[in-house]
Amino acid sequence: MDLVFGSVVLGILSGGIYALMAVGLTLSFGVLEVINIAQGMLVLVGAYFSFALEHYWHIDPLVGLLVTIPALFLIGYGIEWAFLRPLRQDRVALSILVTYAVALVMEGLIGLWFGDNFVAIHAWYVDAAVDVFGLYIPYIYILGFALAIVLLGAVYLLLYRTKFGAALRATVQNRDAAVLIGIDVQRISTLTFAIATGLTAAGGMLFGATNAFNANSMLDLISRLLMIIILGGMGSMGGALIASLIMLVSVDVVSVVWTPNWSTFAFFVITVVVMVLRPQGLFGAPPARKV
Amino acid sequence: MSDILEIQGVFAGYGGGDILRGVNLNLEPGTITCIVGPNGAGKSTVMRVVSGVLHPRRGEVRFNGERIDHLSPRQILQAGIVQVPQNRSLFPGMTVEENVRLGAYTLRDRALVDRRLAEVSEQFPIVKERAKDKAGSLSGGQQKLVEFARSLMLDPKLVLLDEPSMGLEPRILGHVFGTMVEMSKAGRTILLVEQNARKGLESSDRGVVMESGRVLLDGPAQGVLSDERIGDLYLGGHVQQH
Amino acid sequence: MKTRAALVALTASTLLLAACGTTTSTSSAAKSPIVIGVSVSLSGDFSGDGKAILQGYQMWVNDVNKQGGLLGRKVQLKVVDDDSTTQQTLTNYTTLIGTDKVNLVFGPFSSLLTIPAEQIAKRYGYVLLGPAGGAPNVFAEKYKGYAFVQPASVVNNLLTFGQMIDALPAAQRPTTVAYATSNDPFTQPQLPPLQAELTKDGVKSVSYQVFPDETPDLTPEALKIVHSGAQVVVLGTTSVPQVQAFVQTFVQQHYTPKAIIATSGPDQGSQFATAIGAANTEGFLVPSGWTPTANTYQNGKFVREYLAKYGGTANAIPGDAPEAYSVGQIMAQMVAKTHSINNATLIKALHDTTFQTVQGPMKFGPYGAPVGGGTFLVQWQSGATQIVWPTSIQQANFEYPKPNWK
Amino acid sequence: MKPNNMLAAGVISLALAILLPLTVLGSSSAGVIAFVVLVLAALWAVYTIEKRRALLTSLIGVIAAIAYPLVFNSTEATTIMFFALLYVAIASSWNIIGGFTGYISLGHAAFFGLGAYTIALVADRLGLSGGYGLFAVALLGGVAAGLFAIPMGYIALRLRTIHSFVIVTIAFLFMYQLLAFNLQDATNGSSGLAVPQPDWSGAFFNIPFYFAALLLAVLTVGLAAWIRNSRFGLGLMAIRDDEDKAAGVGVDTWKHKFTAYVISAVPIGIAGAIYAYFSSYIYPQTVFDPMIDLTIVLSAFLGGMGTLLGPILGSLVLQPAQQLLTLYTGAAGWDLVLFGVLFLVVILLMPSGIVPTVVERMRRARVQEAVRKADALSQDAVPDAAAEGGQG
Repeated sequence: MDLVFGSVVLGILSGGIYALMAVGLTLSFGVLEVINIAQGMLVLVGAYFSFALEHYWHIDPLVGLLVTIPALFLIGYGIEWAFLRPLRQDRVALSILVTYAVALVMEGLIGLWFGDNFVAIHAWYVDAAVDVFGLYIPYIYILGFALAIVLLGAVYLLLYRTKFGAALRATVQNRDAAVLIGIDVQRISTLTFAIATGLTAAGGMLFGATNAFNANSMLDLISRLLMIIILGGMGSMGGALIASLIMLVSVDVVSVVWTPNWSTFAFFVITVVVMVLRPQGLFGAPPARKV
Repeated sequence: MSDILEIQGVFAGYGGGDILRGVNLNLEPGTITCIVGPNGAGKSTVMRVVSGVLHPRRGEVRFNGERIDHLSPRQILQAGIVQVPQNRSLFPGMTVEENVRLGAYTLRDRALVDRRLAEVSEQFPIVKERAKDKAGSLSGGQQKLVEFARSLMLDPKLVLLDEPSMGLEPRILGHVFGTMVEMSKAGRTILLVEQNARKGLESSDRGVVMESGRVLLDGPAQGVLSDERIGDLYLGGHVQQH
Repeated sequence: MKTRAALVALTASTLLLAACGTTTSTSSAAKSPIVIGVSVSLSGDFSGDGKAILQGYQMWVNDVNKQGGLLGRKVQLKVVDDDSTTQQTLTNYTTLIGTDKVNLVFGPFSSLLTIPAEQIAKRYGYVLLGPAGGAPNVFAEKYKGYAFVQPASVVNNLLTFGQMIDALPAAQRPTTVAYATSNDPFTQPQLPPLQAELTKDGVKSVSYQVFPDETPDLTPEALKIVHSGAQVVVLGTTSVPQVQAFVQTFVQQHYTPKAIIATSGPDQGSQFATAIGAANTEGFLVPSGWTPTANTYQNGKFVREYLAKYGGTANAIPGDAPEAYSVGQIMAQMVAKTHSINNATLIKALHDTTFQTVQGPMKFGPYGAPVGGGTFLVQWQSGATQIVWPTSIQQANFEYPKPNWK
Repeated sequence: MKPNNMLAAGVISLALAILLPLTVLGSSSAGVIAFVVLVLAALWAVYTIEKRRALLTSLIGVIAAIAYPLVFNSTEATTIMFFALLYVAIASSWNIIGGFTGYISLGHAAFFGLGAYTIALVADRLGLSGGYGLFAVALLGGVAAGLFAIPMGYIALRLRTIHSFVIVTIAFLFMYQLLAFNLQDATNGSSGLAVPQPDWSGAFFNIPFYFAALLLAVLTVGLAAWIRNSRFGLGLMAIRDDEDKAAGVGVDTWKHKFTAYVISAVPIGIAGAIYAYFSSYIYPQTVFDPMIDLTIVLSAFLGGMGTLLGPILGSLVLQPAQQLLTLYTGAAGWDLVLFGVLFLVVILLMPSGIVPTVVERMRRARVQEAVRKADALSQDAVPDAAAEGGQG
């Protein structure tokens, strides 16, 4: 097995998993103009749901998605309705605070419910792996990547092949004009946030199957996701996917060829350099709207 | 009553303060009415009140005799009023055709939408010529025409045009205003707000002068144009600026 | 807007009520009890260990009160949460000592938080017994009133592993070893002494990595070890998920070293087994100061009472609890010896005595580093932990080489 | 009596009603609460009665703050207020860029950490021992923060959208934290650095730190007030309102933003150094801590962003509330939930923060009163008071 080859392959596969977590964040930014600090926590909520289903009722995590995705959809719906919709001015700034507070409440409740012990999601496909040129690729990574492609593909179709998608994209590009042509921006916002949160359930399950976690893992996760969506271009779904791959591959490769200590730093440098050369990110639209 | 739109004693504003302070205005069907006035007079706010983006604190707005001042933008759109806002209002990342189709967002009948699209494309050739291009790649004047085209997708009775000349090169202004006159001839009522007062009034039937949230003068466009006080205050200076 | 605000207000008040309902109030039954101030992590990153430490303290208080308390006075704990932050730890110990005027204090979890606690204790001249503050920088503070209540200071933690490897028959002795450690003050200092010893014994280092403690995904680090093909793996881990991350990749890549040891994680009982899978625990080594079966002072009683109170199995008892219990045992012995709860008097008594604890006998150097003692090695065998080294207290033979992952 | 006077009187009597029983109880946490309520009531009352008496208000606030450790001399009370005052300085300083221009930085903790590492490294390399002299070294922390802010501001402010700015500042913070971990030779890595202990101790220990924090807070608030009332400040506010228009009327927006960014770094650097001296030991993750940023933003928002009083008020409420909440409910595990819920309630009820919300309410009441009076006079004419209100 070649070490660099291995880390590139695994980086790409786990990049897909991160994309699933980041897409929700970038979508809700694009449509609602909010930075959802609670996204990291929502990933963990999704992970805990899958864990609970598997641990207490022995429901396979993949099958469990049929329950956890709708559950997180509803949670997202509720969060938007209760906390984001009332925000009128300073949406970006206020959303940081509101969603952080929401994340704290969820962290506290999960801590009370599940305790602080680290848990991990188990399934036969988590530990088993297939041999590819001497590198064993775990099924969970292949599965996660496939799931990411399927779900992101579904979102793509929703965005580009439906009337709802057209309205959503219109809202992203010009919110005021969208109102004037009769788009119910509020309804679009709520549904987008709910869909984004629902997707996060899948990201959470995969995160939980590839890492051990507890409720405190939130802050680290959200900082990574934020870097991903800004590198990809905020609001851009394809950008989130590509940036996830760049992040995971660059971190993994720097870790093996140099040292893990500097790998995250290298990614930060890449992000900052890209931002300086191209402030809208790799795939972001140039800032048409006023800031 | 024969007036298509009646605004009576409207007070409206943001965050507790009023910008409109007792506006009265009636529009006759099939005419072009142009509102002029200094910055902050409340011209655009009148537009927002009519299109339902802003609800008046006091007063009434009637459309074809029906109260509409409590309706949502969507309901007002369905009633037959369309606004073309002053800033660029196309969705730059979507194609011209997608943009125009979105003008009929509130319609569920697909066949009707296709039919309207065909009509509008005929009226505005650019819609057909650049159908698959991103709207953001069009020039300012072209974008304005596409916005007009989009606004006609619902076959509106009343079109609100908020400063269509803004940001456009002088040489294409004639084309834009000509298009507006054609729309009016097709039987649509038009309410126009124009910073370029002379140009706006020249293409209009009626002129309305606003100041400090109230209507100061209301009469035939030619009369307003030739009114000395108004000329000094709002026309001369602005024409030179442009 | 109004409905929303009302809903939120309703939720808030419900939560408030619930919080009030769950707050436990400590009743002061006896006259003038001895109050011991404790600041531990009940929330935040260290809350798992913090809560286990609190269990140990509370068990000791129960035991000592059953025997009539200290100097005839009942003992009472005053517990505050440090939220796993140094800032709150500063506030907490300042409050406990300066404002609440508690008679004695016990230490928090981790070297990170022990230093601020040590600062405050030093400022007021309080004796501070730390169940989990053994990093070199804690001793570098040079406070005579501090003691680290574990059998070996951090730098010596892994040395017994070196001795055990050295003791293997020459034919079986491994030739290569891979190291990976978190950049944590608790783990990082443990590896260099072991590396020096193993190198001296002819075991070659084929990989040495330091990774940031916050990294959740350790796949590349694990791949690098797999790639090195080392026969022995030494992991400087601070938590269960770090061990889990390595093991997951090892399992997936079908790589089984002959021996694997981790500084922290395998000592977390059932939590460890849940995270890496019960079958995969087989053969895992961890340096430890305590096991439930060790024949040390009051250990049997401790284990019985722990299981009676918190349930579970003996192997599931987290190592923090007996460490905290030992803190209490030492305090009791110092008080009994000096007939005083005066901190200045107690500090003098800290240095010239050997104390008996559930972790075995203990003695401290001038700035609180344990002297003479050493850790022993514990190995997971058939789902239970067994002492495999030193041979004098051995419960089972060292299982070597480690069997394949399941 | 005019309605705003009545409100002020109401606030004062409420404050007294809470204050008196608490002081009788005499517990030190009650002291903290009492102090906060007292200062807020004083600030508030004078502020709402007559804006022009701002100087008098500040004087009352400062005198109360000086008297505080003499009245409530328990170490708990002074420790908590030390942190609160430190955050008054930090949040007020952050407000110069975050509040005045609307560029929300979530990376100012980088300057806190730079200040902390500066004092630790300078003391270590020069072999300094603890004493009052180290407070002078703390000033170097501010200098270092200012110097580092120059390239950082240059890069971050090139991003014309606020969300990109926000996230890049977060990236900076994590980069510094990683540097502090990784540059072992200079920073001692994850083992952290010791700062020499002060040569005073015991019950007196907190007092010099308390007054250092107070002095820093007063100077920083003064600096912010001065900027706010200057032409420079006017330019900053214009940027917050509409950057394009500001540029249109001739404000050199780049120079304004950049200067504000660099200035705002300095007091935070000093605060970081004072903190390091107070706590005697620093780690990369405790001084380059994203939680510091969230606390700053929460404080500024709670009080009201862009106002002078807002960050002061927010810090004085939030710091004690957070610490007392953790101290007293943390053991039951409910502190996170309570804190989050309380915060949500405040944001939803007062989305623009306490100060602007109250000012707005009173302004509205005034306008409505004027409208009522005018309506009584004539149906048509509306007095100017309402028109002015519309601009505000």
